[in-house]
Amino acid sequence: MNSPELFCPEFALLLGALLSFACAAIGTSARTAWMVSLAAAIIAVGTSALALPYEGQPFFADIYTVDAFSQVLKLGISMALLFAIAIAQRQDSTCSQARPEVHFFFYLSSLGMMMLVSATELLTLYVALELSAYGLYILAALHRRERIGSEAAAKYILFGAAASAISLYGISLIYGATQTTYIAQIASSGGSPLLIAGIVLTLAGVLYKLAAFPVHAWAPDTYQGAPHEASVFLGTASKVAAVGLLLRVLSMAGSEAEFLRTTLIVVSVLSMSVGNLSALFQKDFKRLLGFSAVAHAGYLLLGLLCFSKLGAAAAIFYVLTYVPIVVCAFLVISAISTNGCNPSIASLAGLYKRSPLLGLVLLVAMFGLAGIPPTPGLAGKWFLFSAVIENGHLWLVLVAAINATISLYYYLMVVKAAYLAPPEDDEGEIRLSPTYAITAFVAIALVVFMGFYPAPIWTLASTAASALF
Amino acid sequence: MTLEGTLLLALMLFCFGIYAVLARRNLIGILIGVELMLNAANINFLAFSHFIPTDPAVAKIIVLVVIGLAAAEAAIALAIILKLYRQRSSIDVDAMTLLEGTGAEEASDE
Amino acid sequence: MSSTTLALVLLGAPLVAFFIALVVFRKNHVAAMATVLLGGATTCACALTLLATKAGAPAEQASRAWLHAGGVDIHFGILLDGKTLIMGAAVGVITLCVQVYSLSYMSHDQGRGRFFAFLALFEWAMLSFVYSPSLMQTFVFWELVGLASFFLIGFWHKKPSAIAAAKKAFIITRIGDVGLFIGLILLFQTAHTLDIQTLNTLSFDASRIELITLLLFVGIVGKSAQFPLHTWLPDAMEGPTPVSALLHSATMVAAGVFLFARFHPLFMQAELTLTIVLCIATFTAVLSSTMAMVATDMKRVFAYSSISQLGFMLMGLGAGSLFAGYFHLTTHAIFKALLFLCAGAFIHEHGTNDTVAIGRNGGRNQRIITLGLIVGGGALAGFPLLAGFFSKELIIHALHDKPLFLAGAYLASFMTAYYTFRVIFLVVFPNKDSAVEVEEEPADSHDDHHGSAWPMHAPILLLTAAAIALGWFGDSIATTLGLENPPISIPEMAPAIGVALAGILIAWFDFGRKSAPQTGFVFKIKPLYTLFKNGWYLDAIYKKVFVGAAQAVAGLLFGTENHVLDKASDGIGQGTLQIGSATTMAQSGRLPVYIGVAVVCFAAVMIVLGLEIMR
Amino acid sequence: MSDLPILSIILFCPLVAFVATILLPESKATAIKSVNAFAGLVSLILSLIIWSQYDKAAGGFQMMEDIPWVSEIGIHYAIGVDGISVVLTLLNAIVFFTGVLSMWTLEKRVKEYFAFMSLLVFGVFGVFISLDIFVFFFFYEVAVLPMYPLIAIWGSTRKEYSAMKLTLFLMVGSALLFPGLIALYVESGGETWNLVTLSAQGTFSKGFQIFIYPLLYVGFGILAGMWPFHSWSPIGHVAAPTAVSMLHAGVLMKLGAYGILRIAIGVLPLGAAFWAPTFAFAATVGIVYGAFVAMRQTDFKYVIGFSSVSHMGIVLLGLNTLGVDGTNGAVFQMFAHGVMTALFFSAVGFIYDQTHDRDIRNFGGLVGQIPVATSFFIMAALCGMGVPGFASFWAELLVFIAALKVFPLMGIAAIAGLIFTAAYILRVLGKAIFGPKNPKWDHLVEPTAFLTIPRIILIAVLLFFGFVPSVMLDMIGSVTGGR
Repeated sequence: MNSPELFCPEFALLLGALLSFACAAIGTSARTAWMVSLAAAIIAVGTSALALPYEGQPFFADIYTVDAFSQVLKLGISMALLFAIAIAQRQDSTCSQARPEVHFFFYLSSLGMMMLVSATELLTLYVALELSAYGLYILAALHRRERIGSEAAAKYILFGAAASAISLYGISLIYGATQTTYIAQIASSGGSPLLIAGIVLTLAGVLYKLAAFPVHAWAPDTYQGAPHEASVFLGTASKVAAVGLLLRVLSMAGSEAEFLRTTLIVVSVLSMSVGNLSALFQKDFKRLLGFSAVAHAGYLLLGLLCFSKLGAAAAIFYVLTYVPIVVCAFLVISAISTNGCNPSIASLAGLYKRSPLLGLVLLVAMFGLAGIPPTPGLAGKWFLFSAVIENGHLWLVLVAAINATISLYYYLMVVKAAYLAPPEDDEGEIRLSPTYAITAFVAIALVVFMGFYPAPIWTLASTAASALF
Repeated sequence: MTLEGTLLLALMLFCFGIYAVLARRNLIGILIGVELMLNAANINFLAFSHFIPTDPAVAKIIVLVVIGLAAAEAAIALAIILKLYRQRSSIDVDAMTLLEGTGAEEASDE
Repeated sequence: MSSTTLALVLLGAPLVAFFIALVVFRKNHVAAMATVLLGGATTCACALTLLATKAGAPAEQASRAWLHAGGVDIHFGILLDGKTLIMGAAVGVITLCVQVYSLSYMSHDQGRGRFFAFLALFEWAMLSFVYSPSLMQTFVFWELVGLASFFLIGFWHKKPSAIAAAKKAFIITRIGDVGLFIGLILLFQTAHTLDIQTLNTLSFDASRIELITLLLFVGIVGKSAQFPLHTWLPDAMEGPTPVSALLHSATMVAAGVFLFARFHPLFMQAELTLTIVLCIATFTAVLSSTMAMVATDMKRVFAYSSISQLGFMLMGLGAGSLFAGYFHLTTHAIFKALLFLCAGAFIHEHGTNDTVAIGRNGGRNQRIITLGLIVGGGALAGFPLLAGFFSKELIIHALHDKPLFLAGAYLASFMTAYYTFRVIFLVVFPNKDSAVEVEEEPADSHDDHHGSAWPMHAPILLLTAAAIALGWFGDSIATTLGLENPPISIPEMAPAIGVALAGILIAWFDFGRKSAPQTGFVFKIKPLYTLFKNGWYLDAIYKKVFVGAAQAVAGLLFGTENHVLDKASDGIGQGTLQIGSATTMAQSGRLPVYIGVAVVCFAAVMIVLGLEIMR
Repeated sequence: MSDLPILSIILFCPLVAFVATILLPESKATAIKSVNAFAGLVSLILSLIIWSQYDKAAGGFQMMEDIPWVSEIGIHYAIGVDGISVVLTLLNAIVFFTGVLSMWTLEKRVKEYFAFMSLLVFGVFGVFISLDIFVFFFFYEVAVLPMYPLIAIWGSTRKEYSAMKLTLFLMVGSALLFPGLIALYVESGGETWNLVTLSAQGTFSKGFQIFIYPLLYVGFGILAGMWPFHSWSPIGHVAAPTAVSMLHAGVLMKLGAYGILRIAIGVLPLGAAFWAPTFAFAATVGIVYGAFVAMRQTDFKYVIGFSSVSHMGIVLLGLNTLGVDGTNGAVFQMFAHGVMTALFFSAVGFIYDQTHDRDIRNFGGLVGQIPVATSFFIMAALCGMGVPGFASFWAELLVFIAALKVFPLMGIAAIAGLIFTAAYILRVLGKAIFGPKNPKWDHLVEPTAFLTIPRIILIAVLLFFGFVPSVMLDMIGSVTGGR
């Protein structure tokens, strides 16, 4: 199949981007812009779902591949987008003049991400990488409290630019080693030290997107300083895209994966350890989630470093289930945030009483991140660990599992704050808007369903993985 | 010029770029460092394309696209730096430490 | 009714009575007491019928598998042979006597319903123990009599001393139980059966049987209060006197001896064990007699005497004479129960345990009780022609070729006669002018809420009669057991009689004659007196050494738990948090540092890659 | 009847209660309690039906259900029971039902309490009946985590610290289990997680078994209160509210022992044989150590907590003998200890609810003040001492028989532990239950008839199996082959 309809999820996003740009341009209210955007996002999710079985190459041969792998991740990206836009209904932390405009950047960035997971040629990949990043850079700067917003954005973009420059340098080495930019050709070219060096350097930008050590340091700062809906988008869609990107990049190594694997093992262990250990002391909830994102990047890498179908499938499964879990966490943040202040852990006090539903959402989120059933966190870890052990790294699983134990501490501290401490006197009940309530129910339902019955998602993930291996 | 020589030149440029990124306290200085790194990569592309017989169009297209992307990136970065400058009257990287540690200090801001 | 059914009724009645009394009639004392009494009477009747009908008949056994799992095969049932029939009848009769007696003795106690319930529990456990055909069943009920003993000693649970005594009794006997338990398991591993009759026909590897019998004997030492585990029994006198009469003299403490008699053939195979048994039994008999000579508390005197008499029984059994030991077991059960019931009657009337005080307060005016005391005491002392005389003669006869132990037996029986008649003389011939001090004055408020007299007098009279008569039934008991009653010539008896009479004479000199000082000769030798009075300091030593050691170990482990194990896990947690705090600080907010870390890491990877390539 | 998926029904019984609890408004406390009590009753009845339907003569796993769950990597919702699971299912149902009744007077955040509790019970049922390693672990984690809120919210005495400590300890156990369990799957060829298949002989090489076994044993052992990783347990007991203590000691610790039996020993017999002396030693130390430490405690619940360490040591010792008798005894002890400890905590909880004091030294002569309530405690104490007539006597007997045969010295040490067990239990009885009255507590009232029901059930169970142990051992024996 070789026709424009292969490109339809991207078209849907493009449409959304245009519509929301139009809304921003003609100066509609934030609410109208949100509704338009939400509608477009629903369409995008629908199209992505419809486009799941598509396969083919809509443009020049081998530049842009539509296959099960890309389509599954695109669905994940569009779901993340939809959730982020749903959460953007409140926009408590976004500076007021930018409120109608965030949607455009969402769409732009998601478009970049979708292209990212389909790109099978290095230049396309690099362009998509940049495209997905630009929107995020701007989103990060839109916090209502401008000092932290612009600082977060400045750190994000400068670090990001440096990382992508390193990546580009790496790409140039890959090009030098293989005289081609097509991933498929590179993979079959037979390895050389230069190629490996190139891939390692390319990882800089890729790991940056994933927020993995050693290019992780932006994550907590940016999560904290960005508006809530930007943080959730950053934490979900970006992670999904990063997994896709990473799998594509690593596939270039072909049979010469041993050095990369060793590198990635170190990266993975350090990511989860640094992420989890640093999260132990956080007081700001969003910052805590930033570190938790670093730790989860470490878990995801476990699957990726296996260079096996099981590993890839496990990583895709993990990241797909990770989306609604993180959404749950940010939903709570956005719902209880007042005057653009980031909620601290302590400010969760009495949440169970102020809003039982939010309490439950938070519980699901924390259990999900910690990998406690009946959330899919357990199944996700289980699959990842299975892949790693299949690869023969028993001790790595032990390290990861102990890390999960450490992480439980701070997740439980959050639960404790929400469930044990009585509410402050002046804080009354939290009223949720219908959108938030529906989002909460959908997210919980998704999480619990996937927790009890992971089979459908696993089927998706494993189909996706079999497109690569 | 040999391939090795050109690559070495690019590497040096790349290292200068990194040095600028790390050592400059001015945000714009850092941005320039990044540009240097990008251009180092560009030189690499051209060098490989020149010295190794292959389709010469590829490298040129890449370089052109990258230049475009770099410009766009610089635009966004400058916009953000400008915003930062408006609030703090400073673009010193050492002043950007509002977000750090446990995140507890954030509450005392403003 | 077949004898098996009869035995089932016999065993079932007290159990049913126990449950009904404890659960159903929890608030209705009279009904509870009546139920238990009914059960006791049924049991007693059954036991006597069984004795009458089955005596001399071949042993009969009925059992059913209770537990069959893996290599373990446990049968519960009934064994009817001479030993069980006699012991069962004794238990049945004495229990009924004690129950009747308690009607009056406990008539005003708040918890008398519960008391009777526990008596029924005890009776059930004891009889199930006695009639047991397998060692497993024996052990189960061995434990349960211990439990009943715990509750009955601690019956007055508000008295800290009673609770302490109950605790002590339970724990010390449990030390013995552990030995028995291990012995039981070893025996099972060796013989693959616990059936008593089968076991007794087997012969074992010599070292194995020594070990097993020794372990069994550890259990016996605990239950029958032999040195070194005898210290619980005197303290057990904290319980109500009927309990002392039933459990701690007549029946429960005799369980150990009964067990020995049960496995007599096994013990006979173990030379070394027998020697140890004899040593311990003789030593115990002498040891506890010395303590009895100086005790002022009437119940304590009898308690020490129980220990000593149990030692006698074991001496007889250990010397190889099953009949001697068993006969003494039977007679002792009767006359010691009698003595305790008498002591209880005195205590009940005068509100004191002190023998001297009871005498001065007019103890001898209770004629029937005093008669019981004299007859029982005489039997205990081995006064010719009373029950204890015959059985003791048999034991001494059995020891004739073991001069050392024989000497011990003479010494012990001399002291027995002395301390027994000391009690009798103090009650019968009180001397208000003597210098002896009363340790516990009679209770002032002479409360008149004593129950009617007959429930106390009837059992005492019955037992008095038995104590006089039982000695003459040696032959029939021997027949029932399937043994011979060896004839003993008068000259053989002479030394023992002489020793006993000498003891009585000296007691007369010290306590009985007019203007007797009423302080014994031992009292004049201070060091000995102090030693005996304090029970040879064994209690103190145990407390210091064993209890102290256990406490010390507990303290050590307690400290380990709190300061090592607990701290270790907390320490790991704290350490993790410390590292976390460091990594948190590393997130300094400074962009050049962030990028620098990344650059350094990538540079490092590239260098490693370079080295890898060069290799 | 046999067509009904009875195991699934009993499994989802508490889950239905959970959902109902979530949906009911907080204000309808009685309705919430009734729903849970009803679920408890239903699962109790169902577990009795399972008991009666299980064909002991046929043995093996029965009432199996097998539905592909994540079929691509061989995960099946495979459930089934053998004699051991039947016993433990019954135990869980008993403790669930009596636990709900014991908390009838709860007033604080009723809805959440029962939600977490039913979730926990759901997990426990799942563990006992699952035949697939993933499903097993899934339920295992479901069962463990609700402990945190249950203790941290409704507990007492350093509750937050204790809850966190408990959870982290158990998660460290899980961290060991992760690699251990998954390695089984991978090593066997990555086809199946089914326990029955994996237990087949010759699946794993000896070297592999010896390598993996300690991971599994210690991982599960932590939950079973294995010395020296037990310190979470007494602390957790002390902090937990009554019914949670009941579930924790009564059922949750059994999950660990069950895991050892079913997975560690069941799948890796050669590894078990290699490590048995080491772990038997640890178990023996636990028996004696627990008893000694209990001797010095002043808090009722600490005493019981350390008694659990000691009694679970007996279970672990039995398991490590790897023989029929030892296994029989261990499973029996799991059951007996579960019921007994539930009774213990139920009795102590009743006293604590009224007095808000658990210091043994502050009590005395309680039997004179509240004879009925204390009689429950006395019953549990007798069972704890291993007095014949109570279930644990037989259990301990079997374990000791096996231990003395396989590890004579440890067996003797363990049996000698009985003395110290008696010492610490009698110490509590002597100080708090008997002795002179403390007039401070004269106002205490006896439990209402309703509150006595759960305790009476527990006592009845203990006595029933104490008098008729063959009922239990026939069931267990259908697995161990010792009938």
